[in-house]
Amino acid sequence: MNLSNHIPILIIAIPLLAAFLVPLISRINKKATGILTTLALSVSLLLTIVLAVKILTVGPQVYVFGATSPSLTLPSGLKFPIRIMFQIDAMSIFMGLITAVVSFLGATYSLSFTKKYDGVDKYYSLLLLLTVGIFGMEFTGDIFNFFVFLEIASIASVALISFRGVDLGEPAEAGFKYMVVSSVSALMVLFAIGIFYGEYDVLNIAAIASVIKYSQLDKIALGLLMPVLAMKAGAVPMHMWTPDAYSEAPAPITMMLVAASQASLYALFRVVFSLYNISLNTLTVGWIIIIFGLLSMFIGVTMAIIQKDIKRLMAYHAISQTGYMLLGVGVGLAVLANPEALKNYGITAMEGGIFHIMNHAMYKGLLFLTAGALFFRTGTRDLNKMGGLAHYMKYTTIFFIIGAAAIAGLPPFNGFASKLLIYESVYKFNPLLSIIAMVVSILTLASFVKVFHSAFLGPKLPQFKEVKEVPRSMVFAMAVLSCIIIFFGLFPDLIVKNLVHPAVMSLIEQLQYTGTVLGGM
Amino acid sequence: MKKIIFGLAFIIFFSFLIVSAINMRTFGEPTISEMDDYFIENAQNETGANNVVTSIVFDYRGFDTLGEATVLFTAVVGVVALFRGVKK
Amino acid sequence: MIGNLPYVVVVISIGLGIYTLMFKRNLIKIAIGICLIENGVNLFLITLGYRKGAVAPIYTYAPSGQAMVLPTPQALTLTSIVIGIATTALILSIAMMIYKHYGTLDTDQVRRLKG
Amino acid sequence: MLGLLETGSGFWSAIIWILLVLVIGNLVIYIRNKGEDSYKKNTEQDKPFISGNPEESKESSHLSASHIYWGFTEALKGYYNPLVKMHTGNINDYSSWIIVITAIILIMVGVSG
Amino acid sequence: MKEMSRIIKTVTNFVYGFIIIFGFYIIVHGHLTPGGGFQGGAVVGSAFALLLISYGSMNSNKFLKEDIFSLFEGFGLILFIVLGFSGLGITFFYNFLANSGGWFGDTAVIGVNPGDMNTAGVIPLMNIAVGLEVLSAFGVIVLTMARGAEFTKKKENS
Repeated sequence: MNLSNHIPILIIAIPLLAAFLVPLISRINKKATGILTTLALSVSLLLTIVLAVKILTVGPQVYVFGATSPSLTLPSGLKFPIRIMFQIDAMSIFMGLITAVVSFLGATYSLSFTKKYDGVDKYYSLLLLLTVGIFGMEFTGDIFNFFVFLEIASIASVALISFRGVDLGEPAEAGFKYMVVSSVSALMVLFAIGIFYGEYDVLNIAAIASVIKYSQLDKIALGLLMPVLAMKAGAVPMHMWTPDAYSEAPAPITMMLVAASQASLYALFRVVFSLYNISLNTLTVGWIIIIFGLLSMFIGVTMAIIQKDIKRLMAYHAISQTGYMLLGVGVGLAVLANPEALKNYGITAMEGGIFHIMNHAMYKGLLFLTAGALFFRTGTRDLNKMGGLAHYMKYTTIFFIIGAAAIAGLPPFNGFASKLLIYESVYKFNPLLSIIAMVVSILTLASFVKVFHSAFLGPKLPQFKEVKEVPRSMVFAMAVLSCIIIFFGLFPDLIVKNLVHPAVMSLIEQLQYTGTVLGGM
Repeated sequence: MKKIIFGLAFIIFFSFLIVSAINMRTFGEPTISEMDDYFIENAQNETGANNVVTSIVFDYRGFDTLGEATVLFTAVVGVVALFRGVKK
Repeated sequence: MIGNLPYVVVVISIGLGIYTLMFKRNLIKIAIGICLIENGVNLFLITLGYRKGAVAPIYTYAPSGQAMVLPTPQALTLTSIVIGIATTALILSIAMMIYKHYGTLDTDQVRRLKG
Repeated sequence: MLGLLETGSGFWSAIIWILLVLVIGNLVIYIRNKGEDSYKKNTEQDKPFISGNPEESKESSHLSASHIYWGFTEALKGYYNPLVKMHTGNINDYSSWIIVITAIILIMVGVSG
Repeated sequence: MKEMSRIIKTVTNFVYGFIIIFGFYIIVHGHLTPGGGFQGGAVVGSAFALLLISYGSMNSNKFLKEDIFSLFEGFGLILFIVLGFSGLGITFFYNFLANSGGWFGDTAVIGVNPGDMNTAGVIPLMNIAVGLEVLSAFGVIVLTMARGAEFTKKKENS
């Protein structure tokens, strides 16, 4: 049996098996659970890298469950897939790389971070399950299977958000709010799936995309799918759950929640580009996404300026950065209909948006980890109570400066590269949008100057006498993220040429997506 | 004021749901059903199960079932984690 | 229209659930609203699979020569029912926790996180 | 060349940027080191002048977060008050906003096309 | 919650065994008759819930052990995913036992037939695994939420 064909499922099945094993292991040894989690996630990280190399050289991979050929030909002549399959192209593996890196670093960070908690085995089991859910959302090619993995990710993240709910009220409240909105969105997705099934009697995304005809029902399905997926990604004005959930979850989980929101964002792009693509009215839908992006950018950053809680502030910044991705990809979608505009600036805008997803996962994860480090040592998230921490936590200060510079789009860090792509291409589409994006970037810098001043600068405060540097594994996780940020900032062209451009192409070309399953029909 | 906006939005949403219900394929006569006909014809000799639904749940769409069992496991772990520290 | 009356019933159930989510100010009622939407969607899937005068797709002791209803929606509904059970269990436990910490189930008091 | 990112209407290279920053920084440092001859060390010229008041202690001089950008938020009060009022941490509003946006998008997509 | 009246307890003692047996029947005949792992597991779980509400959470802790349930849940899930892995010669979740002549490997009679237990490959095994998982999951959920109800009530009084 040749395991190299089974890499797509092993990436998901190994963390799943580890998640099932962790509660049994914890009966024997509580300490071993964290080690097992980290091992499983590192294995899946390695497999993801191998799969990425394979996909970027060979082409999209299709993995069918329970059969060898993806689609079977009926006597009636038409061929369509009946089994669940993973369909992994450049975009999926791009998101998969983000998820693998983030989850592995989150587990490493948790090794020290969860010392204060009891019930650590459940924490690690839920973390593995959240990773499995995000991977599945990104890899699957079956629309109902996507719903199942969406529910896995939602329930695991809710359980992790309300993990501290035994002692405190706020985490339970945040978990309840996120549970309600995410189950509503999942049920809307299921209703749309039912519409598709009733119309075309297939559940495979590529098969639906090959026969979709944009009837009235398809319009309603799109109108149900778009807002709920944008809500899961945290687009204004459906963003209110985001600060609650991000600020109340433990810091490594917050970093993974960012990846989960980006998986929903990926699903939104997948629905718009691969499922409907040119058949829909691209100008209307593109402008809807652009308006989502504008509102998210501006309201997110202006709400962030007046926050006192450091993680709430960063959560509002996550909303505002999501706006950049929506803006870039929305511009790409709006000009999808006319080829020369697409070739002129549309593809560049989409490259900026997609590249910004990876950059955002990296520097926002780093910032949340630094906030978690501050919380780990000082025990507070209130910026008014902090001050002068740079005297005690040298490494954390350096990592925070790197992350803040990256999110504010200061050269030579990675945030600048993707934002530059977005500015220049969006300026050709509509100058006003580009100017608003630059203003938002300036406000981002301003609010992070505020955080840096009130948390790190200032005199040594007496209540933080015994504060010292965080343990080694937390420093390791933050250091790896900082190295990734600096590397992306120095050599952005490598990433854009080798990872981002194929991802954009796999989004734009619908025939390639359907052809991998249905054999070029 | 806010209530009026929300009520209006709810009415619009509900009317669109009604439109979708009316445009749905006629109840009782599924027009396109290749996949299900394939299941009904070939499930017995491919999987050997008399119960076509079970053969779909555990064979054709077995991975969904794994995900579903995982969802239940996730909920159990979440509930137990939420009530940890609560003594018997 | 009259042939599609079952779909209309489904949509009414979903709409009632949405109304509950929007305008009812009790956490338990919100959980009930989510269950309403769930049941509506499950009923929608089952309704899609019905075929007039057909029997259940099970060959054991089936009346021979009869047409069978579409099996896929039943499998999907089984999956989504179990997912609904999981969601409901978790949401009710969190509501119990909120009641322990806040002493109330009114959504106007359960809002320490705002702004 | 490595690190040269084509942006469609130009290019961006972090390495060239770093070299430029080094050159300009050295220039600035050189100009600064030429010095100002009317400046004398260890006189009252390099003491902070707090308009005659006594210098306060360090702990009390730390500016806490809620005072930063006070003027900004004060000037934009008309923008911030409704925005903050919109963020009622009420779960009914959360789900209601989803329905509002869904209705708007359904109108834009389902009717116009 | 406290225990209920003697009538209810007597009826429960009489009924719950039958409920559990019926649930296991549904589980093992999942590939022949309506039902399967999830449905049968739900039935058995309902028997546990009946025991719990009739005897009260304090007394029922004597014969409904939560950690044993969680142990069985883990075993069921691991059996399920190992069955998925064992098809890895072809693909994940490949029904490698069907029509192979061995365990549950008889080829089924095509068309309407009374049915044969010894068919359908890995499907009966998966049914058993999922049934084990679901019944123990329901047991854990019911017991934990009953415990949590006691917990929250106590805190509210104090």
